[in-house]
Amino acid sequence: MILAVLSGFLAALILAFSGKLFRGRLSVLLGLLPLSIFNYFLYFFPDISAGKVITFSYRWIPSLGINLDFRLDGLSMLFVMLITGIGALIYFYAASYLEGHKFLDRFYAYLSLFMGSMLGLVLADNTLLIFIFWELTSISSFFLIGFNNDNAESRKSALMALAITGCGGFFLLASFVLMGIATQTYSIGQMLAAPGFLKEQPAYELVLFFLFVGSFSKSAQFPFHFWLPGAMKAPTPVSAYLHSATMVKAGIYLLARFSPLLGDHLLWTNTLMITGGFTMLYAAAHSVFKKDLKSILAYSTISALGMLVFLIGIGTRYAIVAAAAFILVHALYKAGLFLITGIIDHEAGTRNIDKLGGLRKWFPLVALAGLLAALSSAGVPLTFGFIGKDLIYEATLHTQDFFRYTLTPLALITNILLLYAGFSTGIRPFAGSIPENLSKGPLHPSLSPLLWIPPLILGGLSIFFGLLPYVPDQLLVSHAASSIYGSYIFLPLKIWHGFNLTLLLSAVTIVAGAALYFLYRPATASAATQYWLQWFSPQHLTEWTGEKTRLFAYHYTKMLQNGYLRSYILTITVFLIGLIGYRFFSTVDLRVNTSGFTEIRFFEFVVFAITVIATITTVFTNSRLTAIVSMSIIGLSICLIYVYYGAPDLAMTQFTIDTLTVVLFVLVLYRLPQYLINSNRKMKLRDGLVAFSFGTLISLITLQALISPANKEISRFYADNAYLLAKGKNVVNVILVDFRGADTMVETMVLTIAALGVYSLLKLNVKPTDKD
Amino acid sequence: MQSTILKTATNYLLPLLLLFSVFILLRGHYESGGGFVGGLVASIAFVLHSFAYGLERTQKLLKYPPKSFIPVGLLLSFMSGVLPMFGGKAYMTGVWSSEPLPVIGLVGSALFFDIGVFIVVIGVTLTILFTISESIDQ
Amino acid sequence: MTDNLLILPIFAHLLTAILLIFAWSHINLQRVISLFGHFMALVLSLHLFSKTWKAGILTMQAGGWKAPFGITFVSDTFSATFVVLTAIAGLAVGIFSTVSVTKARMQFGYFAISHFLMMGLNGAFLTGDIFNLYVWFEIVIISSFVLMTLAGKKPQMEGAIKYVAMNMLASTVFLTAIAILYGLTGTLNMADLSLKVAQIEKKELVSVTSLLFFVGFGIKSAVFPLYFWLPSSYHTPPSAIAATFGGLLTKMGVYAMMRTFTLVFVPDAFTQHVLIACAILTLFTGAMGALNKTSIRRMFSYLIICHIGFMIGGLGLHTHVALAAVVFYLIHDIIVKTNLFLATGIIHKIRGSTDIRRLGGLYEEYPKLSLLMAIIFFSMVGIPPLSGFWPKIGLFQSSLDQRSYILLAAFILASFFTLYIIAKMWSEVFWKDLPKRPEETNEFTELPFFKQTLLIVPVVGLALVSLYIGLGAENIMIISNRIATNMIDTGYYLDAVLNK
Amino acid sequence: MEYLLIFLIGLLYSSGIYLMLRKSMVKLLLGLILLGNGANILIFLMGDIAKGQPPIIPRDASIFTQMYADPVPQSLILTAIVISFGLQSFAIILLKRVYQMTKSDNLDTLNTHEIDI
Repeated sequence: MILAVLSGFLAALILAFSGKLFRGRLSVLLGLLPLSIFNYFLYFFPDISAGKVITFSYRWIPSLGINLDFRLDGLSMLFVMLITGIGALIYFYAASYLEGHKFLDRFYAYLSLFMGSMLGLVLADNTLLIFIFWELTSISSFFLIGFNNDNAESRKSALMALAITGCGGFFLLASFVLMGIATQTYSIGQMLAAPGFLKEQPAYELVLFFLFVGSFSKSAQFPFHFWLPGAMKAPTPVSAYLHSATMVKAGIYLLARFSPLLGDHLLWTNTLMITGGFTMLYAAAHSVFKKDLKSILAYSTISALGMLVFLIGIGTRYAIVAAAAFILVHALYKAGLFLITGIIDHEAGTRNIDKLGGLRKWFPLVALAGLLAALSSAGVPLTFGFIGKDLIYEATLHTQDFFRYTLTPLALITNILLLYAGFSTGIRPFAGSIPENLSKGPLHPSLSPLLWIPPLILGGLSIFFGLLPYVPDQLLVSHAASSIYGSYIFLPLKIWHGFNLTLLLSAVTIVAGAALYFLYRPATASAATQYWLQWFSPQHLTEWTGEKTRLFAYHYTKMLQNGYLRSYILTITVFLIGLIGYRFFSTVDLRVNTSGFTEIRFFEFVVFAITVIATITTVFTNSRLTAIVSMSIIGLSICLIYVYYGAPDLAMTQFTIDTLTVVLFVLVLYRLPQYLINSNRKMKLRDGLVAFSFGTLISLITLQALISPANKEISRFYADNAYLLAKGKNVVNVILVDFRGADTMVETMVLTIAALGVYSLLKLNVKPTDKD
Repeated sequence: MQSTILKTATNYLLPLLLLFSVFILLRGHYESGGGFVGGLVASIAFVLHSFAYGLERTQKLLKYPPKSFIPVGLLLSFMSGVLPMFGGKAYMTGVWSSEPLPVIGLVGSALFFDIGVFIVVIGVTLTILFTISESIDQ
Repeated sequence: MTDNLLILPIFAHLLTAILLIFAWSHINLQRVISLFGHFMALVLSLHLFSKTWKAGILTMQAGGWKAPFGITFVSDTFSATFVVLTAIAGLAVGIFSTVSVTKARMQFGYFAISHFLMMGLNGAFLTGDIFNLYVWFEIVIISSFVLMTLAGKKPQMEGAIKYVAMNMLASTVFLTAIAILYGLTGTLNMADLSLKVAQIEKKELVSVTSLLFFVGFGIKSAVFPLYFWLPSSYHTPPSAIAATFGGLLTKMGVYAMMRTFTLVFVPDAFTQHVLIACAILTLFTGAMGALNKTSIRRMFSYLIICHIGFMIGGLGLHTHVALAAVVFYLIHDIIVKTNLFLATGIIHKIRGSTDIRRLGGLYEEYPKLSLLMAIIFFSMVGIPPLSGFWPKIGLFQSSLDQRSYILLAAFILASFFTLYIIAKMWSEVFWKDLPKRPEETNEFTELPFFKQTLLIVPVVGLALVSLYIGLGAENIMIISNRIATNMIDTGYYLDAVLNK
Repeated sequence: MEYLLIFLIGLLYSSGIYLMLRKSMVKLLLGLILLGNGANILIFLMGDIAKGQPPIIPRDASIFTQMYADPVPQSLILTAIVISFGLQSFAIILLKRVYQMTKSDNLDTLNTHEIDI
């Protein structure tokens, strides 16, 4: 099992290192990978049909509660079949579609990575594991969408797709973590054991919110939908795979998976119904205005996804069965339509429906596949689409009164528009006569069977499932629906329900859709309306926000990192004063305790006065030399203080160091020009105020720290033992070379490094032209 | 700058100051002083000499460039700390001779440590000052 | 029980540095000595780690003076882990340097100083004495000053002035804080401080002092609004030096902050709020700064700041889960950020620029190298299951647990912007076609194969380490959990230092 | 006397910061040095300051018999002074180099590559 899940990753790894082998004809062989996984999972059908859930667990990171736990139930099975089955077709198709591409091996590496991630996603029995695979699908799709990396548009779309789905991913993580906190586990199996538990948690709303953002972004629900049309820049096999059967369905899968845990709650139902309903209508309406085949498909896909979200939102038994069936229906016909579009693009060099027509004369078999897919998408009787559509109406009709009258028309309109979209892509390019621009014939006259067989298989399946609905029902749909619903549903798929309202609705759909197809041609909308509509479109709003963020970031960064050292120091100091000052004045009660303080004597006062004057001189003098001299006077006065308070060693050191510093200063600085005097009064005042507060704060803290002097047991230990244990009488020196000798050792190294630094600074002359 | 008086004075001062610096170094354990101040005094002696006779003479007098003093001193103070480790004691554990020597008193690892510091300080100070003077002369 | 093994990683670098000064201008000899030194340091560190892991906390009382009277060196899992990471990053940078650093720099003590720097880091990680920590900090900053200015041209020098000024200011704040803490407690040993601080009556003053430490360490670790030196300087020195800085220096500040705010001070509610607020702004500011940068090194500099926010935020949350996550993040960050700058160095060698507008086409020309760099970038972004992802779970979890929703939002924002920025950078630097430029020199292909290997090997090595951190996260989690346990319950540490 | 020292600490810290906020590189350095001096006095003050008696055990005794100044702050200051000497001398030379390169003492001009987008 683990091998099956991870084989995609292994394949990607092997391809990354020995890709050259698979750049040519051998690439066809890679299709065997998804095919064999498909076959592997076929063995589990008996178990799944018996209603069993198969679990596998491998230890990975128990400390975080993450193990490689996998779980195969009806829902997973449905998705596994789609991923590997359609995957196999795509692998074969791409071998011909991208034949001779110089990075074909990389393409397959990404595709395998993607397939592996997708498999992992639908099989994972651990929320965090789901997230891991979720992110991996985002990343691998980034590489797939941007596969034509020399195209700027393609790069931009890849980035946009990653940004939206990646951002959603983080919300998803938050949702999972929140669930983990509430349930104390990341295991879905354990959560499912107590399905009602999460709904009663106070965090429920937040969990739901984060989950929705995550799954809506991935399955392109309004207002996150716009990355999907952009992602059509990807090579067509990628679009077919990612945007019909797999990646966008990941969000649907997630909702379906958590439906028994979180569903059946007013918030859940309403949000999903509203979002899904709006998305399906909005996108279907958009698809009608598009002329590019892939754009039509993109919008109709969004619409279909909206439909699925909508159905899961309704959450009744009918709706769930409808959702499960529609996942399959949609995957079959949409993948087929994409593949056909790919062939058209490949052979005719254009995807504009205005410039296409009559292609059945070129490729009759492809036309047949297109027809089958279109019919299935239209829900014409005897196709699998018919059953799907039927179920949708059943679902909307089996709701309570108010919803029945609002949702049914909603579904009806959407379905009519979707039918139009299906016909436009599946039939229109093949109907009529060949236009001028295509009179030269196909670009590659001999169409490889690798290209036309896959869509034909998909079309054939649509019919096969339509004729024998109990096959998909028994194998996939009913078990998937049961998993979503949380308990067993018995609601077999049927071709014929008798003459009833559902049938009428289906008939209306077909008639109205066909009428639309024959009577309407998309025209370019007037520029003004388009402008206004576009301004409020989420895509534009996102781009606008992005642009404004960038602008804000620029100004924000420039304001803070303005290049002036003094402004940095000012910020740091003000922060220090603000933070510590606030804490100090708000909590410490200022006390003054003079007991133990020594008296002030005249001599001390004189030294003090000299220091103060010297300091003030250093600060305010306009002469550099004066500043240096008065600074050395400060040093010398401090020496006197040290001498006076029993620190001869300190005094000696301070004295010599002070002298040396002055010597250095003079040696270095006597050639420098005069000070620049160019800061204005206001600035000086401001700096003075900041400096004053800083000094005052430090003084006050010192004063408070002196109030309750600590017990200096360590000093006493040193004093007591300096001679007895360390055999020295100068305690300071004993501390320096013995008690705290390590400090001194390090200190000499500081000096060493400084000397080396000075040496290299002065001796090493770099010319500006030298290379780094 | 190279006045005769300074030269003559330096002739006497250099050995005196060096002696004094060693004195400061050695007595550090008992009275104020120590390797650091000692090293500074010694470097001042050499700086004076360079003022009197010029940099080149002083460098000749030193034989080795002052920079090469640094690792020697570092190694010495490092070794004085490491030696006790071979006896299974902690780094920098004091090891002492049993009999005191005249003037210096007891000889212990701390003394060698201080001598190391002394040498490093001379090396560092002279390196800094000499490179600066050289760069100014250029 | 005193264990001298503890100090050997420090000595390995010290001795190497001393030997390197003796071998001042013999470049080839220096290369060999330096590599040997790094290698020895790695061996010793690993040995130290395994011993610490098995035997618990090791201590070495320098001079044989028992704590709190002498200077104590302590190796608990936290410090030992950092010593190992320093050694790994050091070895990688060391190998990289042998080719990438110019001859002039080597002749003027590059290797010696970098070993001093490594020694300083090890010292800072291993010391158990607050003043000694200060001294090690100074070693590190003076070495970084020298490395930053070594053979520097104008921009480098200008950056260095700012770097020097703000770091010296930080040291002064740190020293002031130590002074006041000494005045309040009369001791410098961190374990002893932990006991004494708990007994002090004037808790408010302790809190004020702890904030001083926060500011001091905050400057070093580039927390908002104290980070200014980093973007002013990190993009200027050569890659090998930037890698050391980017990977290790700010992390030393974070390490010190973690140490003081778990061992010495337990943050009160106010301090926690301050930490969290600063973390939020750090995350935000770093992300904003990186967003518009056209030089990838500047971009990475801002990302360093951004990611410091994760650690400070976790420290502010101060739960077991959060602390473990921060430790994990630190482990990941040291390896990945070091590697990031090394990789940038290779890009610079290939294209002669780090400006996005002048880069492109790497994906076509160097597919394997691109793959390698993708691993680094995506590890940094935290694409699961690579290394940057795991700590985020803990951080998300504890910010939700503590109801710090703004912090959570900042985490999400920062993660998102990192993802976006890196993806955009990838699309520009790797995917885009190489813009036409007048002179095309590819220093990388001009190098002999052996030297190319020396440049690639450390990057591959670090990438493998980060892959291990990601895929073998269980082991790292076990380490992080143990460290977090010892942070919350400091009893083990105190026992080990004071009662033996 | 403690009052005077506390005042002095405040003065040195204020002046140090004030100088660091100027435009001149030399003032920046002077500011750092003043801050260092302030910090040293602060450490000094945190020991028990006592007049006249250095922490040196009398010649004829093996332990102290009378009041002595706290030796720990003194040794800390010694270390701090030496370290700041190292840093300062390096900084002074750095300043010289930067001056050589930019021909200016003005910190505001050190922005060759600071701002880009």
